[in-house]
Amino acid sequence: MSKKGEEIPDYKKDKKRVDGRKMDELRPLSIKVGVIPNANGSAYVEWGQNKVYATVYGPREALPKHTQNPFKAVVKATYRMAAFSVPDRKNPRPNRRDQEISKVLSEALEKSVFVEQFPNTEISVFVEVIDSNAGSRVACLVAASVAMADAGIPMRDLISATGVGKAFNEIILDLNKEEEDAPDAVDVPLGILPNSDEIVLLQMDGLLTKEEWKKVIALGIKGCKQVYEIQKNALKEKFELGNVSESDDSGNALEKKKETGKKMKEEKGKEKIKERSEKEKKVKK
Amino acid sequence: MSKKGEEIPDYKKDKKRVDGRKMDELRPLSIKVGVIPNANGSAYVEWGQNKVYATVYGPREALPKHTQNPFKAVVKATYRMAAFSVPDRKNPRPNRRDQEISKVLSEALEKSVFVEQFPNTEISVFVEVIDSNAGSRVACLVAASVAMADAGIPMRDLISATGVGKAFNEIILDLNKEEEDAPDAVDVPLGILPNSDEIVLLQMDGLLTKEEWKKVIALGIKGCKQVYEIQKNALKEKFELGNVSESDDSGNALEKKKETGKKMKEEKGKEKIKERSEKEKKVKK
Amino acid sequence: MSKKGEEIPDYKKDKKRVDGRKMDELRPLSIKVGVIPNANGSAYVEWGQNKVYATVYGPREALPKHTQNPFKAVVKATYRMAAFSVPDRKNPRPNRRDQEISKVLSEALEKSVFVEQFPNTEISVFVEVIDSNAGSRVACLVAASVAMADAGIPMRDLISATGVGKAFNEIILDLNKEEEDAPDAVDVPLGILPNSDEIVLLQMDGLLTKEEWKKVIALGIKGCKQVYEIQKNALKEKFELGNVSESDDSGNALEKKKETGKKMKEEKGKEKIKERSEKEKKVKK
Amino acid sequence: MRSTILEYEISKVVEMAKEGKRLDGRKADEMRKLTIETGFAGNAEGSARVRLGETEVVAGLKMLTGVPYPDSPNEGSISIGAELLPLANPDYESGPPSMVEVEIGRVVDRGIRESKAIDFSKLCIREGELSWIGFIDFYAINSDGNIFDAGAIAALLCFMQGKIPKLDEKDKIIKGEFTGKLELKRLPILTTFVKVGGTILLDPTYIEEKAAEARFSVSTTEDGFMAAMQKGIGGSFKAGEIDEMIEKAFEVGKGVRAKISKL
Amino acid sequence: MRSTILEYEISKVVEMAKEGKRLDGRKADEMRKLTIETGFAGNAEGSARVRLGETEVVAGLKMLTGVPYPDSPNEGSISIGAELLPLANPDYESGPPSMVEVEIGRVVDRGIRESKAIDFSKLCIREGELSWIGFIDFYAINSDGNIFDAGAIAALLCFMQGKIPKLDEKDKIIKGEFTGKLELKRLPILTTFVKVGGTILLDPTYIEEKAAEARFSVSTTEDGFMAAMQKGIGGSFKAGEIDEMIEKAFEVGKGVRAKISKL
Amino acid sequence: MRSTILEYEISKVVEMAKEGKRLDGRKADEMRKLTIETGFAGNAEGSARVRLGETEVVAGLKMLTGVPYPDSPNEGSISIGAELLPLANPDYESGPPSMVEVEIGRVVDRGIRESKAIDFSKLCIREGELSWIGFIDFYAINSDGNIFDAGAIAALLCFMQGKIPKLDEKDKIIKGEFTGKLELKRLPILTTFVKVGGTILLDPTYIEEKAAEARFSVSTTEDGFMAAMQKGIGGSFKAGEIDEMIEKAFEVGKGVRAKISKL
Repeated sequence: MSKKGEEIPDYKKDKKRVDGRKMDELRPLSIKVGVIPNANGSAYVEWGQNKVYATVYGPREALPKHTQNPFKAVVKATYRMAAFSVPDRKNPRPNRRDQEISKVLSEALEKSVFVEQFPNTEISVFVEVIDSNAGSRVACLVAASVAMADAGIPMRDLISATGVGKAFNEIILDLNKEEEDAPDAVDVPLGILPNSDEIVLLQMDGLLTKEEWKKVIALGIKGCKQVYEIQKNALKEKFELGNVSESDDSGNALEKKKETGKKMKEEKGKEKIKERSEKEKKVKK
Repeated sequence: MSKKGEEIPDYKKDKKRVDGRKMDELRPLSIKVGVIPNANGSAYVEWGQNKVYATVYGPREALPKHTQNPFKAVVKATYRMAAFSVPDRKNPRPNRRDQEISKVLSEALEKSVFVEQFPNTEISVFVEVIDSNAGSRVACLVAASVAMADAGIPMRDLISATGVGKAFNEIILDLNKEEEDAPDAVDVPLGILPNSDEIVLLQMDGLLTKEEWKKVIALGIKGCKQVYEIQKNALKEKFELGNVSESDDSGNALEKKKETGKKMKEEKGKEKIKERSEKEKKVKK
Repeated sequence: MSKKGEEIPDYKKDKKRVDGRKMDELRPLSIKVGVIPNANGSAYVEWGQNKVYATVYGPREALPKHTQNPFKAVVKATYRMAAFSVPDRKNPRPNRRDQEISKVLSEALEKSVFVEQFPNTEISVFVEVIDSNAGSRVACLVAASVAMADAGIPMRDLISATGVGKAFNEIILDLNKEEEDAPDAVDVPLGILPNSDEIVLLQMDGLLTKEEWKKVIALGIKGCKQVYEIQKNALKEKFELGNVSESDDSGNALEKKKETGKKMKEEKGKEKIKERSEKEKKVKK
Repeated sequence: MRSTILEYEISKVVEMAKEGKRLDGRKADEMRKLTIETGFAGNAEGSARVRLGETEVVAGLKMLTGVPYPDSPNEGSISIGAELLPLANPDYESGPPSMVEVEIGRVVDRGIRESKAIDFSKLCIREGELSWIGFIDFYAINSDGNIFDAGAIAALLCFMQGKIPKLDEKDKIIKGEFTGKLELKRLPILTTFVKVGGTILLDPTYIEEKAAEARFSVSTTEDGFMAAMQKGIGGSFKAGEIDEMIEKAFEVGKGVRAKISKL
Repeated sequence: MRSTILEYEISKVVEMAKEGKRLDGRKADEMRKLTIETGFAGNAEGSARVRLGETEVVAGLKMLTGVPYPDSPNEGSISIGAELLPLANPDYESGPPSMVEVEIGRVVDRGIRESKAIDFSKLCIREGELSWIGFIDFYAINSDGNIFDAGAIAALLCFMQGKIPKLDEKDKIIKGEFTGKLELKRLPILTTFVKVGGTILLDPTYIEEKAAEARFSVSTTEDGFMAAMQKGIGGSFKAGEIDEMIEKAFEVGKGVRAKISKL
Repeated sequence: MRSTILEYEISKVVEMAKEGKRLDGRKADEMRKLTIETGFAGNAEGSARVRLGETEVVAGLKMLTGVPYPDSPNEGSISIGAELLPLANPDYESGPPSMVEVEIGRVVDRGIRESKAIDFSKLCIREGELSWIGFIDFYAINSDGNIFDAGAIAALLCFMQGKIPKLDEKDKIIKGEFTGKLELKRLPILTTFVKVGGTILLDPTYIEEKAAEARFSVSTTEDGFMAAMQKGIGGSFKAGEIDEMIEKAFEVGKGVRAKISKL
């Protein structure tokens, strides 16, 4: 909701956004990999005002047993917001929005992972928002996917994600809160596998024509690719590949490094599963 | 509570009820059998303004295992009201009334079924009220018993049920909401096995003398028998026994037909149990 | 909170307390043993206005299985207050205070029992407060420990407990509600093994200097020893040791008696465990 | 699943009942010893401890203020709840109210409420704005069957003592000061039977409840009314059996009433 | 774990889908028969029963008053929830709303809310003080897939009937009296697809949902807008596939709208 | 049940502790490196990230308005809660607050509350009508033991920043505008010890907590007071051991206070 008494901006006319960005410009995005020593993989993302942690535990034996799938690993993401991460204090109990986001994140992540390699296991992903300002779910997906790579879990591709949509009469990338509250706001959380442009996360709220949609999806995919570069750099930094030039075949180098990391972790992972199988259920804290 | 400013009726004097019925007259009752394809047995009942669905699933392996009884099937009825089925929106969470009704319905149904034939199983009965106006629990019991027959579960007898009691100075059958709110209202939900007059559901609220009680129970049993006829007809319709005359030995014919249906379903049931035993727990939706 | 308009007492000056007690005097304390026939051990304690029941069930197989400890019995105390036991009606749902007290009571009791003798079992302790006025948790610990002895569970020692602390400018024993609400109130629930002075329960709220602390702990230990005598007498009464003189070696006699009781109960206990092992889970009421 | 020992005891109870006998030597229509004690809870506006044989129940009353229901703006209300403490029986578990607890609480509540023993209009403080709600909570302390009747007597005893707190000018309750007492127009007594092996047994023990085919409770008053009935458990009764139990319940009610009204 | 039979059926559905065929003989882009019925619930301010093949859903509207949100003091609101009754499918269980139910409810809610079909400012009674909230609850009665679209149509039908209750001088709802009706500016229709064996299937059955790699729902309006989208399940779509489904959804929406707007 | 590896590590920790040694090379009475960071959360009225070795905790403060308690009409209040996120340790699980979380939250709360560091009367807005409640929620992000002390420091840092929001004429909080700050009269520091193999260890790691027989926490202030104590886990302490720990805690408190008061 734009504040009363203020004039509503018109981006078509103004040529720049309320926070000074260009229409196709992301907010500042930084990613740190491996920030949580206890986890198999982790990442911390600051994206505009959003600040989120993501961890990956697993693959570990899925418990209780009836949740096991004999054909693949179950990817279970849990999205939560700290009580102080929103303007009004958030009730600590997960609400319907938390549950829906957990579900769509789980489903998006599943596609990016070779789940077939780990039957009967669960890959647990926890994302925690400690500050927010529009776009926390895509920030979480970006963090979770990097954490998944950090955990050395064999992946088809990273997931790159961004918000995209419409506000103040223009198609724009990465809406902030003020834009999300515009009278004509359309918000599209979008997540793709950047090497194949497969869409794994897609939601939309607000009124959009077919023509506008085509612009939105094109801009969104373009934005995801920018995010992808930042994700790759963050992973490189963690795995000390600073010497590989980004422009030529960084992707491959990254892949190679990830291969190595993967193998190590995989073995660690398998051992872990064995260990866990001995227990009936993990010790309740 | 009768509305203020209005004169309170006196049925002894008026000789007819607020909705024009005679003292011993049921509200219009219609029963449809087999309305829910997914279920092993089902029924839909409209009784006055009440509208209820009932389904039967099972006998199926009782889970978790500690709920199994090695001597008999557990009959577990669950009574719920749709949020919009009452004048004020009902909170979706089951309340104490829902739980008590679920309990007395389960207990009433148990007596009507040869539970000994299916040890370690559960027969799950779900009843859902989608519109109501006094007497929804007996409508549910009537629907559930017909659904049980539809499921081909071996039964000692159908259960026929009705409300009965007192209002506005007279003993009456099948109270509606206005009567239930009379200053001298007594409400007696009654369910019997109509071929043996065994009482399987009985509750009472309100002040009644022993003499009045005798009239109430006699009228109630009479009402149940009327309900029984409608139940039998509904089952006949489902099993296409339209050609059997109701007056002579419809009961037997129904029994015979039910036999056949029963046998089919029983085998289906057993298969089902086997199937389920392979699973540890049914897949959570 | 002392009532408005009233003068705040000064114990240093007054030399006696609001209820007439001396600074180091307990409120009247009475203990009855074996009051709940269904339990393996039980006690009823009246301490000032506090009235509490305690029961012990077990050692019995710990369920669900993942709660079992292969090296020792798990002691699980559950502290609850009846809705009418406090000035304002208490919500029946256990609150955070109930949970914390349950935890510290469990941990205190564990030290007093030879838990190593009963691997994979649970010793369930339930304490119920039916009236209260400051100090209900220590009353419960006193009752629970006596109930534990009554159950014949092999014990290192009884636990004796009392409140101690500061109010109205003086270090005092066994604070009542008015004292707990003093402006300078400090409340220290204290529980010890009286034969070794080992501290098994200790909490403190309020401002206390190191010098005051030394006085508090000394007075508290002294108070616990008085409680110990009453506990021993209550147990003696139960086991009809009325003829043993208290002054000489009552402790030993009690030990002896407890030995006997213990042996009986132990065997009963083992049988119980066997019995329970046959079930997957105890029948839900 | 039930243990073998329990199964054995149950079958014994059934066999004995067929001959009109009971494990504890009582006659089929004999009640256990009833002992009562009141006023133990200093924080309650009424409290009672009731023993029926080895069954022990404690109950307390808290009077709270609330806003009257829109459809009865000049009435207060009551609320009665039962809790089967894990303290009271190794079969009981902690957790949200079980269906058994819900049923006991509701039957005891209706037995009193429907008798119109308490004039709800006297619980009104200011029409449409403020009224009293009498909360009774009762707890099984030792459970040897028939928590229904023990709880109903305990609840009734609480209401009989029922003190009405004084309110200050801001409608806050002043602790320890009272303006009067609840008045009871009737003393409804709940009486419970089970059918075991075809025989009707009054005031069942825990093992008799386990052995029972069917259960029946009825609340009776001194002026010849029944105020609530409840059939429970998976069996059935004939109308004649119901009549017999009603007859007996009036007799039992008279005895219990004589005992409690002396207080 | 899923049973062998289910696994077999799923693999059959996948095989058929690869050739553009379906178990029930439909074409890939063919919808099941839609039947609708309204106004059955006397206690509701709008009610509907929707059948989509063997899938059956009932929905009802209750209009309640509430305090407006601080940041929109002159607006009312709506709330839509889905419940998959254990009645409707042997796989469904009782309990708090599952994630599946939450997602269905929220997608149906957004499909209507975001279309701005309902002018929330018309639901304001007194600015900052009192406004209407339209609660829709819908229930799966028989579930054979695509509860999304059946529920969305049922919810929309309820709003189309939506009666606004009359209030007395104390802002209490007067039962059975109404001041007017809700007005809908648009009729948004939710349309759901799944991808099975690489083929897009419209209006999936339960077994097709089980066999699906990915799901996509989009709400379309008569004036050329999309109002909500949701991709679900663990697979992916290409942008071109999304475009195709959008195209088809507008066509389906037109047909459904024609049918329901006759009421 | 605990895994064999864990059991092995625990026994090693116990053996080392008997000789006054620790797995990470620290002395028995040595604290891990403390690093702090504040103000990261734009939506909070105070926020802090505290690291104690590998343990990381984040905390935030939200100031909300509420009605004062009847027995303290001219006071506001605080509320502190701990959450051990499943993010932070493979042993942690989602769900309602566990007993461990409840205990941590309550001990941290009392350590600050009972020190009277915050003058609750300054949180009153209008007597008997409106007051401030300061909600602190802290979360374990990586848990390597001693969440107690890390959380207590983080909570204290939040209060030290504590901005008091401005209210509009309708008592609604105006986002981003503030009238002042919380004032702290003391800086109470919680200090936690465990006893392992008979040796007292300051600032325990996760594995040391697992190996511990008993735990003790005490909150100390700059003016020589202790404000809260808590003994935990199933062992015992002698009075002399308590005295030693108190002595050490005052020393630790001084160091931590010097560090945080620089902010």
